[in-house]
Amino acid sequence: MTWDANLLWQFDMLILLMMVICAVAALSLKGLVSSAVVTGAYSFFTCLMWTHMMAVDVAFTEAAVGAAVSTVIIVATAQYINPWSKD
Amino acid sequence: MDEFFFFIVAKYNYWASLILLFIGLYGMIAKNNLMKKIIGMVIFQTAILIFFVSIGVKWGASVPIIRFFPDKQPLLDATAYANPLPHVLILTAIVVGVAVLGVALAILQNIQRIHGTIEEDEILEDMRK
Amino acid sequence: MMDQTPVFIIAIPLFASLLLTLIGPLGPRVAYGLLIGALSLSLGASLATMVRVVQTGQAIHYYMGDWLPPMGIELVIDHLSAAVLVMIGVCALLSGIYSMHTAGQDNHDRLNNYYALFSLLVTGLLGMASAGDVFNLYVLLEISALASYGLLARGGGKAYFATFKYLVMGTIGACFYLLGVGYIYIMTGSLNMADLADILSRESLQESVSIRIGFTLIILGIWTKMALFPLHAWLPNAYSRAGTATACLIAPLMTKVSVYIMLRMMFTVFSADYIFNQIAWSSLVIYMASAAVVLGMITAFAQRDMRKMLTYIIVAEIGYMTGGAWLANTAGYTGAVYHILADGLMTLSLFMAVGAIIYRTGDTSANAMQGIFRRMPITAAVFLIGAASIVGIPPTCGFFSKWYLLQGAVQAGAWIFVAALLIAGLMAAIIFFRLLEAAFFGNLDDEGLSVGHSAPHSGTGAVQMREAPLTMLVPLAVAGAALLGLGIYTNEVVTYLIRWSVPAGF
Amino acid sequence: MFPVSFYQIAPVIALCASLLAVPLIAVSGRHPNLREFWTFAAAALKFAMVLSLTGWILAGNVITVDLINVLPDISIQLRVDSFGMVFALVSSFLWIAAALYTVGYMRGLAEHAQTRFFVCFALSLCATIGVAFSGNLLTMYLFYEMLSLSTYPLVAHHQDREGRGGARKYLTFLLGGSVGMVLPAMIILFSLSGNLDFADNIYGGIIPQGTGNLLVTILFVAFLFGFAKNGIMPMHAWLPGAMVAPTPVSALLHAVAVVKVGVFCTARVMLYIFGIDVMDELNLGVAAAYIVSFTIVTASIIALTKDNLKARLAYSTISQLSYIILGVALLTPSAVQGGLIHIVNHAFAKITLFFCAGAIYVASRKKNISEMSGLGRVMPFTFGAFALASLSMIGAPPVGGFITKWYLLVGALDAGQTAIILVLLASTMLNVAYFGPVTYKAFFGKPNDSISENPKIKEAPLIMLVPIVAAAIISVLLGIFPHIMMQFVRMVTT
Repeated sequence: MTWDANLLWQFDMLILLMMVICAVAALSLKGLVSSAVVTGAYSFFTCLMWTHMMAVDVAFTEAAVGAAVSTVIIVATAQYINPWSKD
Repeated sequence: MDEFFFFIVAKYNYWASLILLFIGLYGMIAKNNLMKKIIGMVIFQTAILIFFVSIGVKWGASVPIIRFFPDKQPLLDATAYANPLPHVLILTAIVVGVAVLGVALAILQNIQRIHGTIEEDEILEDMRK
Repeated sequence: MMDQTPVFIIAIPLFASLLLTLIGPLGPRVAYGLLIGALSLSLGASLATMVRVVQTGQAIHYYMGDWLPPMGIELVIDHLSAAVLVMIGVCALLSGIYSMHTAGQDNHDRLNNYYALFSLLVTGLLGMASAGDVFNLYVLLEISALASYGLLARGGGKAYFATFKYLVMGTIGACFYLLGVGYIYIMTGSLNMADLADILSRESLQESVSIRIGFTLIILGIWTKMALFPLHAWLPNAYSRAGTATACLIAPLMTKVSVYIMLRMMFTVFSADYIFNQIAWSSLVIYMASAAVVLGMITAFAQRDMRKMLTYIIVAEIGYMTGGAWLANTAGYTGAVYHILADGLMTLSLFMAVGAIIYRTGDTSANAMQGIFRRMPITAAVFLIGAASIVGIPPTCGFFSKWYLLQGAVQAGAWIFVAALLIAGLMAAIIFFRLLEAAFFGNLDDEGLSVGHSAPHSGTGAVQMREAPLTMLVPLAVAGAALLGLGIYTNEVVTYLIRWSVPAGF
Repeated sequence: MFPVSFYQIAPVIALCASLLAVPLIAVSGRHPNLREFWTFAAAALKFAMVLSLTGWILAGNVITVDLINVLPDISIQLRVDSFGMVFALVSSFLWIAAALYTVGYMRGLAEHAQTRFFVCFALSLCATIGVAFSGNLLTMYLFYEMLSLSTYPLVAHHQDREGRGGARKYLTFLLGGSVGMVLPAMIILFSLSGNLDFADNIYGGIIPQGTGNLLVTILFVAFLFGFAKNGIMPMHAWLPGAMVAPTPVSALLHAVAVVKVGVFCTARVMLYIFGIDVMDELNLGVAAAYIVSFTIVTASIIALTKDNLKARLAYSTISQLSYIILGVALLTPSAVQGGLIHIVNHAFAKITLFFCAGAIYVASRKKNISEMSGLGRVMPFTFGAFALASLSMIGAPPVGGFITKWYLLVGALDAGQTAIILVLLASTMLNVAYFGPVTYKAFFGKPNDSISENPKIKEAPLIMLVPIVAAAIISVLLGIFPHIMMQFVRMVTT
């Protein structure tokens, strides 16, 4: 597997587009729990992006730390506080 | 025009990270809910990390794990692999980011405990009392 | 053994902080002893390193685990970092000793965790001062920042929200720094400071836009961290709402070390020539610094809360150092570096004096100062020395840093900065005069409490003296004496330490 | 007379004598006699040390002692020359007299916080000697600031609203002048010339050739007004405000330490930093002479309107101080000599006047001149001394002030400044007008009821009377044997 923009740049673009969408969604959703889950999805796309950029070690870490641990603690906190945001 | 298009497209991951950077910055500064601020912070940090990893990407390069072929010398040519140094740095940065996230959430819980809300305007009102 | 001192400086407080998290059941006394022991040893190592640097006249390069740069982690201790390391060590040890009573007051439970954060913060600061690698610097910056978030948040109540704001701003600053480092790394392929300096001095990179963006981002990030004027909003609330022991540690050190990083980046990684001829922001930065100095002092004047007043004075002092560094001459640079050392001690002694007064009176407003000269003469004397130093009265060290800064400003023709420094000096005189007058005479507004003309009075006997406990008083007195000592030995500090680090091209 | 090495140590001992006394005084606060003993011991030691240097200085030597190297190019340096000697002799001698008087005054009125008072008194004398013996501008600035701060508690001694207001004004003017004007001027000067050491003679100065005229003028103005202790209008306003202090402090402030330090610093800077040549070339001397002439006349006129004796004396001080600067500003040798000798003459005369004012207050609790009618018959010694000292102020022979006036007039004639001569004559008339009535009324006025019916009013205690009479006698002696001090002053101009 090598970096070949001719073959896979559409896939790349798709991932980046999804990342932007997730980022915007995470910031604009009213429910904090759904916001947290979308952040997890955002992390997951980041993870894919990195795999595609040949950074598998970073992707592992992001999957474990970003997508899993971060999401869990954000969701846990969202349970503790008022789960509905004003904006 | 073609050149400009190429300029935009050829560096699309940089542009994407820039867009994410501004989304994150917007979230950190403009959002009223502190949890949203934290999520903005996460996005902001990740955008920088994507930028960093993009540095290491090369045309025709592969995952930075030395490849062994049957009956051949291992491939030791540096141009065949993505630059691993940014990856190493990013690993550290991710961990730092999660640590910041943890501290931020802990503080957030305490803010909820003290002020009973995590909306910035309500907190400021509460503090004025 | 002597060769290993650079690593001991950082490793000892780091391991102490790990150990401190584990020894909770042994009780706060043990934790306190461990903290003081670690800080003393670290200070000793710093001093030994400084002696070595001064004796050999050369920077010490220490390669972690013998991995050579640019791959390995390198610690570089030159004259500048040696001076800053000793300053950090002294301030940390003094505020560590000082924290015995106040830390317990602010943190009712798990004192060992508090001390672990304390030690971790010191580790981060010491590491920043000795890092020879821009990425390590980022990690250490975040380590100390994380520890400081934890410490500041333990002030409780309103401190949480202030800390949250600081956390957001601090993260933005650190991320900007990291982004800038990324840009520099794209263009140079190196992260080692000496290596970077070598590559960046090449002709082809002088004009590069990426390098320029990288530099801008790095400097913006550092300015956010050090609360330079328009970016300072987070600092006063975060520092003034912290616990006394925390404020005594963080207020003198965090911003000063950030200034040190700015100097490192400006003059070690980039060169004076690049900064002042290629970037050429000097006049803009001088305006910002002047605004910081004047507005910081004016805002400080408007405060009733003593600690908030001191934090605005920190904002003004940051302006002093930034302005000095951007004056682009030897005197200005000397003033900026000397002021890092001087202001660390000044802020420390003022915060400790105010902390002691608050400890005894329980009042944080200026009213607490009433009659302090009678009730707490030593505290009041140290406060007086610290105030004199901020105002710039010889022979305290504040005078000499102001001397160099003014000299640099005059030589650079930066009259706006000269005016700002003078106005700030006079403003500081007014600010402290108000407090000291109350401290001297008792009641501010009402004449009833002041001692009348005809009342025969033998002096000290009538009002009961009640100084703070000895663990607070001793570091307080040491800090006050250090202010005078540093002032008197300005020549030695400048000749043996600062002159060596004056960047080429001045 | 003494080994040479002694002369290196003596100035330091003179400087530190009062500094060392500070902790001793502070510790023995509960034993007034012991506490006062330390004051006297320090004063005596200081005076002895200064006195022992006179022979060596008169032989034409200059002593320089480097204390600490605070900055790479500048050190805290002591330098004893004939100019500094004049001032050091006067201030160290008058400390003994003032201490004697202070003890009487403070005990007579049972003042509060006497320990603090004596501590600050000692500190301010240390600063005064420091200024007199300073070898460069930085050292002078250091001691100048030390004096401002250590006299603050003295001015605010009464701790009431009035005292605090006066002290606040005092510090505002002094710190504003020194931090706002002298400090930047000093740093600009340092950037220009690379050092701050005083020149060897009064002609050359240290300002390098080719410095812009405008810059030199700005520096000159900054120094002239920045040393606000010299009381040049409009920086004089602190002086009447500081009158709220106890009388020994007023005596010290107005006669010896504070104002004289201001004048001394101004003269030192004019002569040894700018130099006569530069001042002559840029006409700075003439400009300064007119500025201070205005102060001389205006302050005298204001003094006429004051009924409070101490306030009248304060404005008289403002006026008399300007004589000294006037002499220096005229730039001719006679005028400079006249100006400098006035440091001595005015010190003795003015301290006598203030001592008298204090003695009158202690004895009769009277502050206003209009109430003192006939008081001279009850207090003949006090008012006799007062009369002698006023004669010195007026400039009548044979009292010291005459010498001043003589040299100033000769100097003004040399300089060809007719207007200045008129100013001197006018101010002499005004002096007569505001000092004459005090003595006249006291001796020949009709005693009002409160004095004639109150048998308790008599001379002040002996411990106060002795310094008064001694100072008055010395004032006269200075007029009869002027060469004792003139020989120092002559050395300055040669």
